[in-house]
Amino acid sequence: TSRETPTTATSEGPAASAAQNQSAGPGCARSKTGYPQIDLKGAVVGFSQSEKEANPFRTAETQSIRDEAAKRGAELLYTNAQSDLNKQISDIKSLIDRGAKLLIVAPLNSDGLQPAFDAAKAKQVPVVTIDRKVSSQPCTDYLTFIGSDFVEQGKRAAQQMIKATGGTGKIAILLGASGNNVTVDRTKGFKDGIAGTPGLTVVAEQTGEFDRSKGQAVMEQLIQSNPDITAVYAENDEMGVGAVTALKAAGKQPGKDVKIVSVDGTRNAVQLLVDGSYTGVVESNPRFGPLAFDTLEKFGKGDEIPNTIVISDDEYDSTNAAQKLANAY
Amino acid sequence: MTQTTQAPTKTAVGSAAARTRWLQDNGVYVAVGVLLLFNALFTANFLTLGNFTTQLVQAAPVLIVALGMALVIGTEGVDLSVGAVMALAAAIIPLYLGAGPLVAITMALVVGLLAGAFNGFLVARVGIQPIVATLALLVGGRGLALVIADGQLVQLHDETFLALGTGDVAGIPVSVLIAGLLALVIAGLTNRTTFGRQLVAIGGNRKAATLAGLPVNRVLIGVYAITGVLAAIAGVLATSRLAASDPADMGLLMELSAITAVVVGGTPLTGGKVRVLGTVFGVILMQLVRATLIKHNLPDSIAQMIQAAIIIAAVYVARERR
Amino acid sequence: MTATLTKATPTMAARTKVLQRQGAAVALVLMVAVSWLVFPRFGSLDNLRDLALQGSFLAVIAIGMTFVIITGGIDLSVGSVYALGGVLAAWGSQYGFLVALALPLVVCGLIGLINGLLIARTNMAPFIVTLASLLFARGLLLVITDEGANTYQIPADSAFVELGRGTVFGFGYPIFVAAVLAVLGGMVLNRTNFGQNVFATGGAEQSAVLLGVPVAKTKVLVYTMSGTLAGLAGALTAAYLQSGVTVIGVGLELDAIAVVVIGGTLLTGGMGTVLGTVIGVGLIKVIQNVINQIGTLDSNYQSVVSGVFLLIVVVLQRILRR
Amino acid sequence: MPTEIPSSPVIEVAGVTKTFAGVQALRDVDFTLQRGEIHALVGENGAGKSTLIKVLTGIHTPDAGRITRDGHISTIYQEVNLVPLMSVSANLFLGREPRNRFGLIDRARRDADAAELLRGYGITADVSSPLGTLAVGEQQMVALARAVAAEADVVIMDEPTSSLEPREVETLLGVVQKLHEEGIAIIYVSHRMDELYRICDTVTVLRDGVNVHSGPLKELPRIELVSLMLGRSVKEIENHGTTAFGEDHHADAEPVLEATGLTSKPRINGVSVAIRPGEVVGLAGLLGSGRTETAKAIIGALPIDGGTVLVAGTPVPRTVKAATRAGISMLAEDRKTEGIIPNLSVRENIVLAALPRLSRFGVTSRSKQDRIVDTFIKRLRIKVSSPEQKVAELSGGNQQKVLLARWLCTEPRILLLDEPTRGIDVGAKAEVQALIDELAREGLAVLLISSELDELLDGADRLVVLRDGSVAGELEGDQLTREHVLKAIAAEVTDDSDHASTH
Ligand SMILES: Nc1ncnc2c1ncn2[C@@H]1O[C@H](COP(=O)(O)OP(=O)(O)OP(=O)(O)O)[C@@H](O)[C@H]1O
Ligand SMILES: Nc1ncnc2c1ncn2[C@@H]1O[C@H](COP(=O)(O)OP(=O)(O)OP(=O)(O)O)[C@@H](O)[C@H]1O
Ligand SMILES: [Mg+2]
Ligand SMILES: [Mg+2]
Repeated sequence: TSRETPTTATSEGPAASAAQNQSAGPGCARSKTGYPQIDLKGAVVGFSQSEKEANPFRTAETQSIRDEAAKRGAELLYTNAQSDLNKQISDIKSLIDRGAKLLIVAPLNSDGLQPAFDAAKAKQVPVVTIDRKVSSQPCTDYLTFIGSDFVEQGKRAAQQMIKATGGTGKIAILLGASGNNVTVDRTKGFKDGIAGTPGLTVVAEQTGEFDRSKGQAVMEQLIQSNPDITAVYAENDEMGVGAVTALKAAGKQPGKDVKIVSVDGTRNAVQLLVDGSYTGVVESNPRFGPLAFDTLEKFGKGDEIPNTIVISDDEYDSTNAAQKLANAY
Repeated sequence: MTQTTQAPTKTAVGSAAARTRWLQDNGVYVAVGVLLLFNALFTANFLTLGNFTTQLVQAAPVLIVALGMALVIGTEGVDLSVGAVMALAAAIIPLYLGAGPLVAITMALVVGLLAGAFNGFLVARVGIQPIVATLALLVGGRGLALVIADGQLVQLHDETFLALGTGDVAGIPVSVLIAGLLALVIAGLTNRTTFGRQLVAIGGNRKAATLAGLPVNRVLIGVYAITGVLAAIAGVLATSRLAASDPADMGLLMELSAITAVVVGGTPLTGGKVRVLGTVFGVILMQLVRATLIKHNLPDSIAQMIQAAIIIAAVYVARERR
Repeated sequence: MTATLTKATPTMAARTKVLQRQGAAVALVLMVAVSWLVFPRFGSLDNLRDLALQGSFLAVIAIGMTFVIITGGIDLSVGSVYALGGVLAAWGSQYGFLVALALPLVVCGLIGLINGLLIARTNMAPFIVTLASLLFARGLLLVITDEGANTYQIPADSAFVELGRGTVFGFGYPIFVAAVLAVLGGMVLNRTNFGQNVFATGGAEQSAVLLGVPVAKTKVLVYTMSGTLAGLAGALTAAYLQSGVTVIGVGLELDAIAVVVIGGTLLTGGMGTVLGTVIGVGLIKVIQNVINQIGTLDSNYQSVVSGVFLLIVVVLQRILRR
Repeated sequence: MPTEIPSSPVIEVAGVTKTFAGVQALRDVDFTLQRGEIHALVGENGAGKSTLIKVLTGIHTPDAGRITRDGHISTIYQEVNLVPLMSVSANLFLGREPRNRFGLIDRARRDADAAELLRGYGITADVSSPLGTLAVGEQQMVALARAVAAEADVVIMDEPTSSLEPREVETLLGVVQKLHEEGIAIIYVSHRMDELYRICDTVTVLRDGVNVHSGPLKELPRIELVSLMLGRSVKEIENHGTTAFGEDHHADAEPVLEATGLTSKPRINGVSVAIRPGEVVGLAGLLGSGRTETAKAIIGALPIDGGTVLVAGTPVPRTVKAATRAGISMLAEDRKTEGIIPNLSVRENIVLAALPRLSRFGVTSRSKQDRIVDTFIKRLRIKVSSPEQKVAELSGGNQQKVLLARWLCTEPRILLLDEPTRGIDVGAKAEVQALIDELAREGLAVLLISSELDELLDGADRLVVLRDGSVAGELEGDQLTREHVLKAIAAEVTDDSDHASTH
């Protein structure tokens, strides 16, 4: 599949070359929903962001949506739920109230947005969800999901890990926040991915809560009690970067003595990769803008839209990091 | 309706009482001892210098914050804003690092001082209850830090500044040294100075302290200001150790960790008493608990429940009897 | 003799009492009036319905918190217990409406009961006991959901969902549940012996003991109540969201405490009203709504604005109270 | 007074012992309360009276011994033990509120009943206002009303009159008489001999936790009772004589303290007081007449609407700190909430206000503290196991002495004493009074507030009488008689002079 062949960088970044081949189930057309036709130009589009733009992923995501809206001449309404699920429901309702005819939602959580979708349905407002898949019904509750496959990300990280370690090693996993389905999927993908490699064993899995300093603190503990750890899988870059600091402080050479693979594709992590202190980064592509607006436009034209649109995630390793550094966010 | 109360026979009542009283005063030291013993026996590679250094380095910022918190709690107050102040300090650093680490650190401490003094002003002069007064800064302070930093994590490269987090003096990490020194200073402050004795008197009975002519407002504002500065110091050290200014996550939930450590260390939340050594050991105890849970690779769910149990057990032993 | 004095005082006292009691209400009326004028969509029926619904979950928790705070205590566990309640309700919904409703009430009530027993029987500080159960409830939630991997869904057609999603004149059922509880809560507080015991316990615990108030029993009851209500709020939320979301409720305890205090209840205990709490909920939700109405506000500024608002409200209240 | 003494005990205590962290408060105490009798319980401060009462009512569990109770006990504890934030009526009926037919509290009836009940005790305050807004004496009356209304077989009163002024004492004694006629047994604790001899049938004397005497009171001469309490021979006490409290002091001409036109609405209205060095000025008045307020206004603890305070001719800023620095000290009336810092040791409580003086560059000197503390513990005969004992563990009277010591060690020029001998035993009282004299002789200006008229008459060189927050008159020299004062206090209470003449 396209996964194995990393997308070559273009000036617009990987999002421009998004693959839509992963559509599952029957498509969804406007005729089926009975929603009105809306011209993107001059339309009011609402975007509900889930968390503060305090990490690079969210910053890049919001920026991408803003840029694309400006490019297409749509008026963008924006809300931020500040990690509060109930607030996101209110946000979405208020976006509709303020006249949004099309919605892009970055869900805080896979579950729990049903009341917001119901409100959108009642006003015949199509909803595109990005980056996190929700458990509601596509086409009826929301139009489609555009995002990465987190399980797949985990699997790809596992493949990088197998390649880098040569199939033997003791792995510590720095888990994301507990109760978060990104954590669950990236763990599952990774464990499935290394299942066929008996030389790789997971000796510790502890949560670093997607946070650099927590990742660092946990790594410091683990490297003390398990000095024989040879590989670290961090479920986001921030924890991976924290682990690098911890390993250096413990006298290890990250990237060499201890392989580090993480998911996200932030500039900090890729830079470390360039510097040789990192092993691999699987991208989680935040540039949803072009794809989201394309989808809304197609839907408006009456085309059939697949239930799931997978955005292509790039991949960085020691061979390509330097040349692709500009792509990292 | 005739009721007769027969007192319990008075054998060994005295010695049992003495024993519980001893445990009450020394429970936290015993707990640290027990945990050390457990780890020595059951945790791989525990008895290494590197490991102890790690524990101390990780505990240092919490301890610095907890020292301030102990003072505030001594006045029958509480400061929920310490985590936010750490974030503010973190956000300030990169702004001034260009002018040299000393300037950056000074600015961060000044911001901590101002934030603390503001809390103190609200509590002492306006008369708002400490929890609510500092809650406002907890909510707003981190936001302000993010505004200052434009929401971004900033990677730091200034060697001198980073040395604070990685360097050592005679084998003792700088941050641990600073934390230790501050503990001594705060211990001296509470036990040997007028300010310290006035502080506990205000916590013990504010009305009486006022009538005794104590400078109540000045002491309260001073205590919160000190706490602000200490939180800022902790923020600076944590930032240098992280090699990045991360206002979004810096000091998150630090207020709860600090309060827990102080209370576990035997300082009652009802004020009128400050135990500095107890606080140091409270911090160490919680650090060891976390380390033990991680080293034994327990899932988050179980780890949280065990932490809950240990907090209860420690506080139960140290509780004031009626 | 004292006649002239005591005759003069009641009218004065009555007038200040009115102002004190209505402080939060005055602020709320002002906020609503201004918002209505400035933001055209604020007054839309849809917006008001949503505001009331969002407020109802918090209100249910805050009513329990009001009782706890009046006894001079605090309950930090409500946020976690709320999330746990939701998960339990969602899990229980597969066995029908009754289980979905009863399970969270019983389990969360039990956690509250344990809080109460530990606080009342062992003289441990409520802050620290409930801080531990905050951790415990989260841990339990993670155990039930396989470290958060499972989110239990509630079938859209089940009667339980109706409890959260059903409406009368467009106003959701949870609003009515909260309203009924508020009326009941006010009645219990002011018109029953238990309510009087709650006031006495918080007003002067030692005296209350000497007056024959069952202080321990009262404490156990209020924490049980608080746990149960947090569980109920969680269940209502689960019904509304049609699933047992695991990531909710973090930091909710601070919101609950803030609204109770804004509503004029003394954190030191002995004084407070349920009506004030309801007004406090209204204020906080209106503030959040207004921030949303502004629309263009940078997400980092939002918490700064919340913090400033909170500060203004408590300072205003404090000034009115003088 | 007592008509018949039926001999079935309502309370019987045998061999009770109670120890608190090192202090043996009660030692093998036997005690019997007969049905219908008024039983005086006396002893020095810290003798164990309050502890015995708490053991009787089940607040404390004894370490050893047996207690048999037959009937319902209702108690007024030494410190007012009501809930200040709750309304007066809620306090009165807490636990037995009148209900309506839905089982809910009938608030209207509760207020009406409360007002009715309190009128019988001469209190006309608004029953729906918080109890804390009442004067301490009024609160004490509410506690009394509550205890009496509980329909008990035994009523225990631990120093009920310590914060009452003469008129209310009469009301209280009247209530005691009424209870007695109804056949209710009473345990009465007081340091005021007159009261004891007026109403009590029997007496139990505790000394250092030991019951040293139980028997009829009337047959026991006062001097012998005192000797039992103090553990000194009658002769020794006779030699010592009564205190010389109230001898004339040599006062300078210029007042050191001049407070003029102090106004704090609605409590005080243009009160002026001047005190010369070496002079003891008494402040007399009814409960709520504004004596405490006047003292608080002088020291800056009460926001005022008008008035000035001059010390040696210089105006003093309106803060307690400034007043303290200028040399004014005040012993507060309510030692529990405004006096002691319960968690701190006796030493720390004593040196608290003087701390800056005992420090260099903000660092405290322990040896200086110990020296001062030792001096005062000896001089005031404070009963402590060690200076490091928590002050909360002391008996009420000893706490009062600690507070006195706190003020004396600041070496003030002006001392405001609000009820300085409240709750202090006979021995200590004489000492405190002697101390006041001595201080005045040393040149201190003293403002003395007391509910005990005799104390004022004996101790003060001059009396300022307050009525409804204003100065109603000043008495000096020959005018310092009971009759004159009562007349000045309020016209309506002159008939109290009848009681005065009874002893
Ligand atoms: N809770 C306590 N802890 C420690 N010691 C106590 C406690 N309560 C009382 N004591 C001690 O027991 C002794 C008796 O005290 P108690 O209060 O019974 O005296 P009292 O006779 O009522 O004195 P007063 O006339 O001053 O009220 C005192 O030495 C006191 O210090
Ligand atoms: N009607 C009232 N309203 C509010 N507060 C009152 C009232 N009466 C008394 N108080 C409070 O009670 C305390 C004592 O009252 P006040 O100063 O009037 O009495 P006093 O003249 O000093 O007599 P005493 O010392 O015998 O109580 C004061 O601190 C005052 O605030
Ligand atoms: Mg006593
Ligand atoms: Mg007074």
